[in-house]
Amino acid sequence: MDAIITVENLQAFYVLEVMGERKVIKAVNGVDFAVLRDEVYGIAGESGCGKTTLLKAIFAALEPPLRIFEGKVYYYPNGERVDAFSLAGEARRKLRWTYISYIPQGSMSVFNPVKRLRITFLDFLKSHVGGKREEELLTLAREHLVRLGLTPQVLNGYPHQLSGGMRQRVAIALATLLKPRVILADEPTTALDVVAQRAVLQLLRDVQKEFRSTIIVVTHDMGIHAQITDRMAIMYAGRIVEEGLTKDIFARPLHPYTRYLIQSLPKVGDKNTKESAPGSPPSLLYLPPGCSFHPRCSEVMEHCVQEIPPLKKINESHWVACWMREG
Amino acid sequence: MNMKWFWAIVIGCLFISGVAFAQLPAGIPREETLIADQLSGRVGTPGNFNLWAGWRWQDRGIQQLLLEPLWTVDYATGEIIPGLASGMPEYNEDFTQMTIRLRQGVYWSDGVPLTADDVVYTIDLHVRNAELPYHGPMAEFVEKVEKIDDYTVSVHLKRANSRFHSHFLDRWGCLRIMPKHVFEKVDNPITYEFNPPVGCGPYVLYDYDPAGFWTLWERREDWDRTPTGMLYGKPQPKYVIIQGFESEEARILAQLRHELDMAQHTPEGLKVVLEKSDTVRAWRREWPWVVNIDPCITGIMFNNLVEPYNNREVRWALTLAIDIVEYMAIAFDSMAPVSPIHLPPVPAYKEAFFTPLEEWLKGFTLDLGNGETFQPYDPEVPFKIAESAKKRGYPVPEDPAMIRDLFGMGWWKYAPEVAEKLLKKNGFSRGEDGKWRLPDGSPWKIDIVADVNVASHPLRNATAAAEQWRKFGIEVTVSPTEARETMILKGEFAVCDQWPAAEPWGAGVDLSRTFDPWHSRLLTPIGKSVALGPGGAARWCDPRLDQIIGEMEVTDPFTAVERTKQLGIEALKILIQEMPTIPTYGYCGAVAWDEYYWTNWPGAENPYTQPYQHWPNLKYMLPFLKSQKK
Amino acid sequence: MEALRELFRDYRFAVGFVFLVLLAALAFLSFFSPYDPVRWLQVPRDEPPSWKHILGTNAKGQDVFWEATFAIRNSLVVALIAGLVSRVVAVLVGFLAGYKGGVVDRVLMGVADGLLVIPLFLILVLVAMLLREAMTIVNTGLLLAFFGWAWDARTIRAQILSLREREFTQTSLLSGNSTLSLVSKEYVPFTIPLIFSTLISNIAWAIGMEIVLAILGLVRLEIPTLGTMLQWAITRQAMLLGHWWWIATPLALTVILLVALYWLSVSVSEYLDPRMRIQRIGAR
Amino acid sequence: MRFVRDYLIPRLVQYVLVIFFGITAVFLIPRFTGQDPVLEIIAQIQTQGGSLDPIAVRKLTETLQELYGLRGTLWEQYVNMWRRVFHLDFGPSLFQFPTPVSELLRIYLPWTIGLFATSTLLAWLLGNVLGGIAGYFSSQSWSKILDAVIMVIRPVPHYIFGVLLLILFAYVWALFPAGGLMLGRRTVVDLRFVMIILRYSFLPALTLVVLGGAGWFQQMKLLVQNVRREDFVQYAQAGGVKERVIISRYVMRNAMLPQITQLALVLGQVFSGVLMVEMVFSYPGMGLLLYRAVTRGDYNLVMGIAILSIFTITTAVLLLDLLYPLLDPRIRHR
Repeated sequence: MDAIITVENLQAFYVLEVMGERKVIKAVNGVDFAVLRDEVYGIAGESGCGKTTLLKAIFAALEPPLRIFEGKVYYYPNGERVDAFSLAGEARRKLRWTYISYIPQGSMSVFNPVKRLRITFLDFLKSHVGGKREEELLTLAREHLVRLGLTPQVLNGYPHQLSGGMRQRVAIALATLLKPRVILADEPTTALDVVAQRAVLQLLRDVQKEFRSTIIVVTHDMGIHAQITDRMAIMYAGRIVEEGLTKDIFARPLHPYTRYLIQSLPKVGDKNTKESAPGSPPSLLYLPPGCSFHPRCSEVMEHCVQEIPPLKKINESHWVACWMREG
Repeated sequence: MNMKWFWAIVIGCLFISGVAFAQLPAGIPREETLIADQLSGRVGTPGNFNLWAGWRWQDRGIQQLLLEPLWTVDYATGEIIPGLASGMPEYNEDFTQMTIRLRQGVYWSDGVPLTADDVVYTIDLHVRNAELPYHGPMAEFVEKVEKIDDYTVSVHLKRANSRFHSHFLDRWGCLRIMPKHVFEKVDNPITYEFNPPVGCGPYVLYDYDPAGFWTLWERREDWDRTPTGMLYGKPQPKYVIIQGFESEEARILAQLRHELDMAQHTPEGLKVVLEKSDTVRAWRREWPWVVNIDPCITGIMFNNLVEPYNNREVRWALTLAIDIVEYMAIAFDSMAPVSPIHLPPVPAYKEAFFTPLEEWLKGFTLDLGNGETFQPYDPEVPFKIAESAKKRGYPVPEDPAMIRDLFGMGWWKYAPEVAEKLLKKNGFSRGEDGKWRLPDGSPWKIDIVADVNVASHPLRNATAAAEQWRKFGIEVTVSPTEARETMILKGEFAVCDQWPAAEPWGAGVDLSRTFDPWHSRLLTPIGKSVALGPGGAARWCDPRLDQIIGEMEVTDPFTAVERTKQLGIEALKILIQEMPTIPTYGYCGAVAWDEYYWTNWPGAENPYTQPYQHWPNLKYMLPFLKSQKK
Repeated sequence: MEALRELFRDYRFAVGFVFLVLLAALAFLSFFSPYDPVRWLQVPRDEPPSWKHILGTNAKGQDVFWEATFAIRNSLVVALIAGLVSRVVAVLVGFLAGYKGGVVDRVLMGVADGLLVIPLFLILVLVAMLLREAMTIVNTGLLLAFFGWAWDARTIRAQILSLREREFTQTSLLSGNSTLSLVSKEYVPFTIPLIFSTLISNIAWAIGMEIVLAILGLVRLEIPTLGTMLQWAITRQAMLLGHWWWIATPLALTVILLVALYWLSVSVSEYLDPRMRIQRIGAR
Repeated sequence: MRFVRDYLIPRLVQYVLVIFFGITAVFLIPRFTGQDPVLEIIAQIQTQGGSLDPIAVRKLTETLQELYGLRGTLWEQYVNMWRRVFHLDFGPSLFQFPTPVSELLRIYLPWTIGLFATSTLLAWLLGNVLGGIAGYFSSQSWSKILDAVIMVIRPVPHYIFGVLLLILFAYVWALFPAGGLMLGRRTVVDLRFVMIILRYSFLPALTLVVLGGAGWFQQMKLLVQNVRREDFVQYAQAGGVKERVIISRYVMRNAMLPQITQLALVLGQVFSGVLMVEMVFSYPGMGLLLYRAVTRGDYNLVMGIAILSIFTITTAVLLLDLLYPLLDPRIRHR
């Protein structure tokens, strides 16, 4: 197995002190998976299920109140295994953008609003590429944009002068500037219109082909997963409830939650109202006992209320955490 | 890192410079310099020394060091000191001609001799030029001024005036003699800046702050050709700096750092410097320290044109509602001498007026109506104040003579019940709440227009009076306002904290200066400005007083001493009967002298001259100072 | 009041609030004072703190503790009048200018700018001189209110401008709601935290300004406020004479009051910041 | 040219109107206080114990009123005032007669610029830089301690803070003068001259910088704490952009924007603090000059200073409005 990121029993919680009372939000609560080289891996789930936190943990961007309680995240730069959390500050900073990079959720405000984009690109480049003059770095940035099919003129503008779709594509260009091995994309198409969405997805696909990078896409939108991911995981209340090849999951969803997600997708010619899971995700502060999904599950059993179902292997590439699949 | 170094260097430089450079301008040795505080504060016209044209912050050294008047009053010794004049003025029989004889051998600081021509020029110019402040009296009285010889001038007056010389008698200002050779070359004596200034005093201008905080004077090489040098010898300090401070804290600290030799603080400030410094002394070496011979009386002023203060009995009722012992504790921490009459208790006046009046005061009776009478004078007041000060923990002397010296001769009794009778007799009444009502039934409210400076004597009086009258059941507010001066001069007040009477000369027996503002011809309606705030703003007059003032104008204060004195006593009796303003206590200057560089100050034990640094007489103190070469 | 409950989760808001309550309690105590705050020589003078006079006595013969209760009461009244009255003006002007725009906006903001560029202090001194004995607690507050609204009116206007751009204004107007109901239902809730935060800084400004006026002797000096207490202590040289209790009391009260207000204002500002809010909501 | 028609011209009209109304207000209000500058002068002489004959005083009053140009109706004086404004001649100071107002401004302005302008700018810079850094590292303990210290210092009145500094550094450790700058007409401008001025101005400047800076510090800290959570900052951090660059170019640069607007407006509101400092340290400056002018009814001087101040601030605000888009590219003129 040629893993590029492995996550082992990760528990990342937000710890808040409120009026002397300690409150723990279990955003990522025991997650295991591995992402392979040269694949597009998707993480799906409604908002508030912990998927953005999971991305942050993978990126090792741990700002209080987010804390890692257990588990590890490993990177594999140059083939050797590195513990992402125990990396020293400078070493981690160096791996950023060269090994692992990040496309933010909604590019609306990810660029310094008072500086031309050129400056922002240079800031990122200068922090990772030593010994080069400014013009050389600028040439590098221009070439990169051209390779991604974008006009280098955007560098002379201010972020607010770009359209939303364009800005998102520039953000992708910025994230991939140093040809990172892994690219984390957090809701890359949210808040974009359909045309822009398509362009952005195309660009992601191009990047993946061009640089043979691994991309981890996080989005609640199952349509995007269907379009670009090779493998995917479904998260619910801080846990992975199902993982498998994208085509398998869409063809044969095993977890009731996955089925809800898929059914909520609009289908061409379908005039019926979409059926979504009743209710909303539970508060991560007060998780229901047993399977977190049981209050919303139409097939709930007595057992579901008492015990948390483990992630069970169904076949070589398909895993699920549901008591219905037990035995 | 760069920033750190930058700051280290800046701070380092500041420290080093602090060690390397003293406070004074280059070339001025501290031990030969006297530094005195400027009472009137920062000079507003730093480059202009022409005090003939108007107010020029004259106590920046112009009057103390640069200029010499014909005569100067010293209230501490009770003398009149002839400066440019060689003796007292001489009047003819009917007071229509005055002769001035000049001291010979006096030179202006630019080397030109002083002669009768300067005096003639000065008076002549003032008669002719209507823009000069002293034009009024000169034009009114002078018919002709003529030079008899180089050192004799004769002034012919339009009508009899036995006090014409007082316009040349320096008591914090007078018409001083101008250097003719300087002014005759000037087109307009009003706009002329008189810089560099020329004078007959023992010092000349050396330098000054363009922003007006200080003026530096240098002793004349030919100090022996000035009246000061001739009279008292060589002034000891080679340099004198007169410096203004904007805050009392800065002044206190400057004195504690030995950067200020003579200062006038508040009594609290004086306590601080005495407590914190081993070398600072006050006028009196023991408690209560302050100068209590100042020729100024403080108190409360009524506007005698305003109801109900136009009523003598109301004014007396308010006087008797004051418990003077408490009043003094509030106003000045029991440190000042009280005065029942409209005169400050300076030595000369105690002898000439207080003592002769005392028997009369004891017998003085108020008519309360219904055949009731009341004798308000209380000679025990100084002893009561001494008792209260002792309770406060002050070291009060036991000697009765000393107690009367420190706390005054006596004051009016605290007699609220008598005050009540007087008020009820006049239709006042007490409401249900015990508060006083005016005769028309409305609540009696007194608003005392007051000084904004909490440390000043006026506001101290206002505060104490308000406190006493509140206790008596009147609603009193104190309104400190920067517009106080204007309001008082224009009469836009009912009660205020202005001096209750104009300051007398402080020497001799002539009290005309105090009584003149109350002549009926000067009575000014409300809304128009009176000529003189102290005393005059009370807008009161009395035909009996008019008569006395008229008689004084034709009585020579130098020759007819006994008559002058008698007239003064009669006038004071009228004031007491009428009580147009309430005199409370004599102004006290909290003078502090640092004995670090200079000693032999004119303290209470050796009052060879008046003690203030801002009075023109400073020049007569300087020859007596002893240097403590450090 | 969901907002309040959330704010109380912040220790700074809670502590600031408790400080304020304590100061208010102190002010309330003044009603039970055994001494008349205006009168002199009520107790022995210049005594250091003791059981009998827990904060000592001053040179006027007043008990510093009881004097302080009146001072804090009067200062709070000045500050509250200044703060609340100027809030009414600032909110009206801000809403009107922001909502109406155009000429109304130009004129109102012109007036506000005019007030901002005139050396305010000059006007305050002049008016204080005019009012003289009328410089009572209430009038001092009103005077400060009159000059304290301009900056905040600008801030509120800016907020309204940004709200106007938002979607719900259009929707609300299209769906036939009246302007009044729009303003009261949609704008007011959004601007209340902002108004509160400007109120707090305005109160702090008013307290400071009252002290300046008092030190210059431009208010009625016999009425105890934090400013006049400081003024008497300064002019009677409490600091250099070592009567620290006299000057330290009003100073400490001023500092405590302003620290409490600062904490409230910081807390409210953070609360206003949407990102912080999400974090708090997450904790629900 | 839409910019000129729709923005520049209305803005200029507003500028002129604000100046016009400001000056008119400053002309009118002093005349309602009932302060008579002539009487103030006379009272000054009398209160100090000066001797002035009653006849002399009456004559003097009339002469001075003539000289001061206080005769004539309010309207005539008003028209006259504008004529003077356009000739940049404010007449003589009434209380410091006959010194011309322009002469006083010439003497005091350099001091005010030297102390007040410098320390205001320094306070602004230091407050913002420190506040920015403390806000960025707000979870560090030194930042919390600094915040607490500043929180306690800031409410201390200028007068008391100044006196405390005086006691500490001019008495307990006599490092600095207690006041009284001994530089006269004879002084030559050399290194010593500069050192003396620096030493003399240090404590007043320190008071203004500390108390002024404390305010900027608190505001900036708050702003930075907000900006720090902005996406672009977090993204730059995620991207491994060097921290120094993030603090200066991302956080401070953005948080600074509202502070710049404030700086222009705050210029008009600081007379009170400066006045207190000038009082404590006996420092020559416009604050004291203005205060004395106001309290003595010196209309000419009040007008001179107020016009100067209104003009400076209004122009500063106008310039800022026009230049602001350069600082913040998102803002375009309406």
